[in-house]
Amino acid sequence: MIDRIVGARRGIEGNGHLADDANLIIDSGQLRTRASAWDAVQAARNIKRPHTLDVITRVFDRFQELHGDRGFRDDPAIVGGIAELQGRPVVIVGEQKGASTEENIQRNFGMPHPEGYRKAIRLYRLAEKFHLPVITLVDTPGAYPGPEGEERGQAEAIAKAIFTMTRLATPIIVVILGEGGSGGALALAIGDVVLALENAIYSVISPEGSAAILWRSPTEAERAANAMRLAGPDLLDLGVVDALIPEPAGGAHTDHEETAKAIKIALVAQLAKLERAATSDLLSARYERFRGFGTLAEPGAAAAPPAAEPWWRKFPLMRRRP
Amino acid sequence: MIDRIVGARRGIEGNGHLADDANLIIDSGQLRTRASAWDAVQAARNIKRPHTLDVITRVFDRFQELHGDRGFRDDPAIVGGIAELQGRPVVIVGEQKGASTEENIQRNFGMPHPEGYRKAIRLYRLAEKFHLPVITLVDTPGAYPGPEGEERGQAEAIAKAIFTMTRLATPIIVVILGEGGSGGALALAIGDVVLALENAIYSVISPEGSAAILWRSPTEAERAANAMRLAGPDLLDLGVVDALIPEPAGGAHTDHEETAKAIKIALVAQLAKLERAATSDLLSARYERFRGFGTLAEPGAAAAPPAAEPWWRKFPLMRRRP
Amino acid sequence: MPFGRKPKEFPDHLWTKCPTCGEMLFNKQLVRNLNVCSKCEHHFRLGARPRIEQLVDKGSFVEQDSSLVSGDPLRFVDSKPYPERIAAAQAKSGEKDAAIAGTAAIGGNPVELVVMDFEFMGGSMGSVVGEKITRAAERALAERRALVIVSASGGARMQEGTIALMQMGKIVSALARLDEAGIPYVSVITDPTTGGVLASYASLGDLIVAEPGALIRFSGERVTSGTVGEKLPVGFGRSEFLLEKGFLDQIVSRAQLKERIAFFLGSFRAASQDVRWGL
Amino acid sequence: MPFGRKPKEFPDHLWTKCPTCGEMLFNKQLVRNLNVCSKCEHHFRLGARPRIEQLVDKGSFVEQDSSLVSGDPLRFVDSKPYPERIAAAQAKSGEKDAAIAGTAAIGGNPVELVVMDFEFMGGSMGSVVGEKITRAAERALAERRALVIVSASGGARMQEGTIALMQMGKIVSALARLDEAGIPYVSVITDPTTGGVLASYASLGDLIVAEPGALIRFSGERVTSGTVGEKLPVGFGRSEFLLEKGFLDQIVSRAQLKERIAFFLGSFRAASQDVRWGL
Ligand SMILES: [Zn+2]
Ligand SMILES: [Zn+2]
Repeated sequence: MIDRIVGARRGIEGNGHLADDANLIIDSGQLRTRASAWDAVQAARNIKRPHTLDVITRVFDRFQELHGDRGFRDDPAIVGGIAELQGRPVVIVGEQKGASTEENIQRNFGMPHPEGYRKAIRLYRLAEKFHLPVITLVDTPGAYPGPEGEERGQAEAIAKAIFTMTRLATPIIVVILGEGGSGGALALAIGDVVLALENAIYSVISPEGSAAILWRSPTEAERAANAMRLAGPDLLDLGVVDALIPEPAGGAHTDHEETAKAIKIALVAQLAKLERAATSDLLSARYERFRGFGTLAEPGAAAAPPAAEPWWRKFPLMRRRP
Repeated sequence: MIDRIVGARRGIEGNGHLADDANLIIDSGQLRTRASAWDAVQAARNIKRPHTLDVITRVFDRFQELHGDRGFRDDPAIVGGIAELQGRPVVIVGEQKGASTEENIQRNFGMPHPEGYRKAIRLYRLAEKFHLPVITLVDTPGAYPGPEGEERGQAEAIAKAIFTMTRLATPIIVVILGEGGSGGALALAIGDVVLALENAIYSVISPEGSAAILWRSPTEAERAANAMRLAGPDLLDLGVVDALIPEPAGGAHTDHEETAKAIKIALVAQLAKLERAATSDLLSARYERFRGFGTLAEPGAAAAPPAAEPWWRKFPLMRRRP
Repeated sequence: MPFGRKPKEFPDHLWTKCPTCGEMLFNKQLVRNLNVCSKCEHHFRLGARPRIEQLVDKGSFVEQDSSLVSGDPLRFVDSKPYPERIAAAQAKSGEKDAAIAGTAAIGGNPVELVVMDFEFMGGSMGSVVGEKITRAAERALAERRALVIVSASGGARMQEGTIALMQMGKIVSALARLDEAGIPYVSVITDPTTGGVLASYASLGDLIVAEPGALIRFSGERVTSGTVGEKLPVGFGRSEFLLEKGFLDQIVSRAQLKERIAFFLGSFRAASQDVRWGL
Repeated sequence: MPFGRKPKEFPDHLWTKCPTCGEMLFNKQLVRNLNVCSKCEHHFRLGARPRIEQLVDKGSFVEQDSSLVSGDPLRFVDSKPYPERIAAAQAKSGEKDAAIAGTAAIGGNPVELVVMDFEFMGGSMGSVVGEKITRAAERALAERRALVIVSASGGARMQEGTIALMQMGKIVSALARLDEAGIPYVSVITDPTTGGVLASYASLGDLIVAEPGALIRFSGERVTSGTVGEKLPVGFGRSEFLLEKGFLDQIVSRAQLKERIAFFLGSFRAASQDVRWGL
């Protein structure tokens, strides 16, 4: 009988790969207050929230944006490039929302087209070739659902992006900044460590979409948001994210500098640990991280298999220091 | 002092990889008559000439066409798929002209768009993954030069196709059926053995294009054709093709069955030899085949380097039988 | 009954009207014709059990992981609790969840086969579908057998929230290992296949084939047209459209599907000089 | 003379009119400004020697393969024989052919560098260009140094016929080996780069950057618009158009080019944990 409630993370004791000194929240019990799911939705969507380029300019040095998918178009909803994180060159790929209506139109409200995901794939491969770690910044309501996206293979592009990340032979750190909208987020969110800002959300469908389908009423979005357990602390409980990055008291939108500082501390600490792992260990731990997800019972199974060792124990160098 | 007139082939003595029993012409001296370049241009463009699908249906069994580039469109100017050559599964990729005006419009006169070359790349990779030999059939006036092609990266697609073929870890046999139009042909024409039908042509620019630029008059096309040495026997003399496949007396268009029979004999014989080579030998010989092209003098070079051993000698199993 | 469980919608003494050509089809005949209209070739949806019977060599199918059932990670309640929905779907279908997996042979080629069933909660992908496919891919890797997945799904199962989303990462991770090992994976797309299923394993086959007229879209029709406020052209997001747009290798009619898959797998197998997979 | 050989078109006591903004530019100033209009940033074409001087660390350039000269594989004659054309171009330019190759350092990064010169027979690619680039790539592989190619070319050299075409296969073969070895190759595209050069090495950089306003097309303007009988939009086939269409990583102004390349190469080098290349 297997009953994996969540496979990836089991609370504070095991998260040896998550640094103490990064001030991360690795158990929802650490939170003084637990915002409602709906508050998190509002915070994650706040137009003043730090978006990908806000974070890049504050966390990294010498950012050079790299453009294009080499096939159709440079998608402004995804930005990527090379920069330095405390002197260490890295590849960054992030979804970019606007801070104004005008910028949002230009950025398609952070909803990438297929060519955006194909640009991401190109940059993932570039990183792999030159052993650059990948840091992704997730912030999208979802992949663009319009007919141009369908025509050019939105689903194919997302699938290939996920596929590429699962076996990419270089460390990947994912940070969910704001909205993690379904497959459009997952195309940037397969990593060795998956972090989220405290008020970020991550869900299989938007609360509005869920409400329309399950409650047959878009006004039930708040109820749907709660039911879907899409807020940071829920994601932590579910093991979908490994840790939360604390936001300033009033929320990330009140202080971009402070938010960036917390992100930087977390990235530096995680990267230092991941870089010590051999690539083969990295890839097998990444496999097991995602392999573990699922809530199942298998009544007929002959005997209970021994409890699997948590995947992160395979990183000998990443254990919590005594 | 280096003076490589042509690197790839040096006449009958060395072409041990080209089977006697395939009835191939490996020296232009074997030809009873040598058609003029302009006659070859006319023959290569004859609308009744056997085109790629005519050849596929007659030479191969159980052809299953595979479609699409997985990104933009299925280009009808390139057909590809899996078929059997005397029971041996192979991947075929060919450029497809029409046998009527209507079909030519549908096939864009055999001028591929970028997505056509991207389909070709996908099929090359499929072949490599499953150790299927690749057989390409070249027949194009050139890659489509219109603005849609430019917008979607005609040059990028051709470059990537060439790139993919140079290191593809499976045997590749190229057959130039009719027109080998410049880069648009080369994207299908990097192989371990490059064959051409007797009246095929292969050139860096069309005779008309060359006449317009160099003679400033498109009516000088015949003169340009002669000057460019683009006909089968010239290509053989230059080493650009390794052997010619003989056409029926009146030309390939007079007898598709006979033409296909000659192609089949050649392919079966070449494939049997190439398949015996280790992949690493195949790749290094392919490298040297193209590495050798160039007509150069290097007056200041310290000493004459020893004459390089012909690349095909590296295939121990491909020597001419005594 | 030629294909195991008889589809509820076609009681065999009644007639069914073809939605494409309007022909009245006698159900017994329709089922005998693989649920395909004998006049216009309209492909009606097909349940997982009859699908398996049509695809595999007679008697070769050995079901795997049949007892897996879903938990309730979110303790999800909309108009009723998720466990009640599952129980209802199980009672109605006689199946445990939306996919059936097993080991089989197709035209003599050993395969791991997973077939989805749209009748079970819209073929939605949750933990059970994710686990069955992942295990099938892992078996394919271990035994060096080809993998064949027949998709029919509305996408990820909302009631499992991000745990359903994570199934995409889990399945694709296993497929990527299969790819690296050079083991073939053929994706068969049937009506309808949308959302997270299309945006993961259904789009990752070495070869991707679809049945004629299948709806194949990332976004549902409502979402797609609602977002841009325009009418979509006829046939948008159907198999024929995707073929033209370059996303399908072939459209294969149901009657030819088994033979075609067997040809592809046979070609890949015969060509494997160093016998990296299969026997 | 800041950049070696003085471009013929800018005698230093005269003025040149900027074709973009109409400004009259004093040649001495123009050359000092890297052949860039000081008012509108119009990038005038630049010869290979001054380009090298601008790009490399002072004194680091060691030319390679400088004596290579072309043969005449086709015994080609149009209005005059090909060898006479070459001789004329050599006399006019003082160079042997349309590319200069050498070993150098860019911001401290050791590189193999090849720079094309459009003034020599339209920068056309024949056996000499093909051989110089191939040797540079082979040196880069052997010495594990990065490769940088600055393109400016009308395409393959017609006078060498299919032998010129084969240079594409030859060069790309060498680049593919470099790629497999994980050694960086940066392609710099300048005005104009078209035809077989664009359809081979210029499009294959790990990173591809272009100068502003450069004409970058597979087909020449005449061919492109003639074929379809329509007027092309302004800016079609220029750097800015290609950036939007996804084919360039960046557009980099001439003044920043050296520093930018150095940053990229430095990033790749620093990241190489197992020191697969570079020093
Ligand atoms: Zn019908
Ligand atoms: Zn100006």
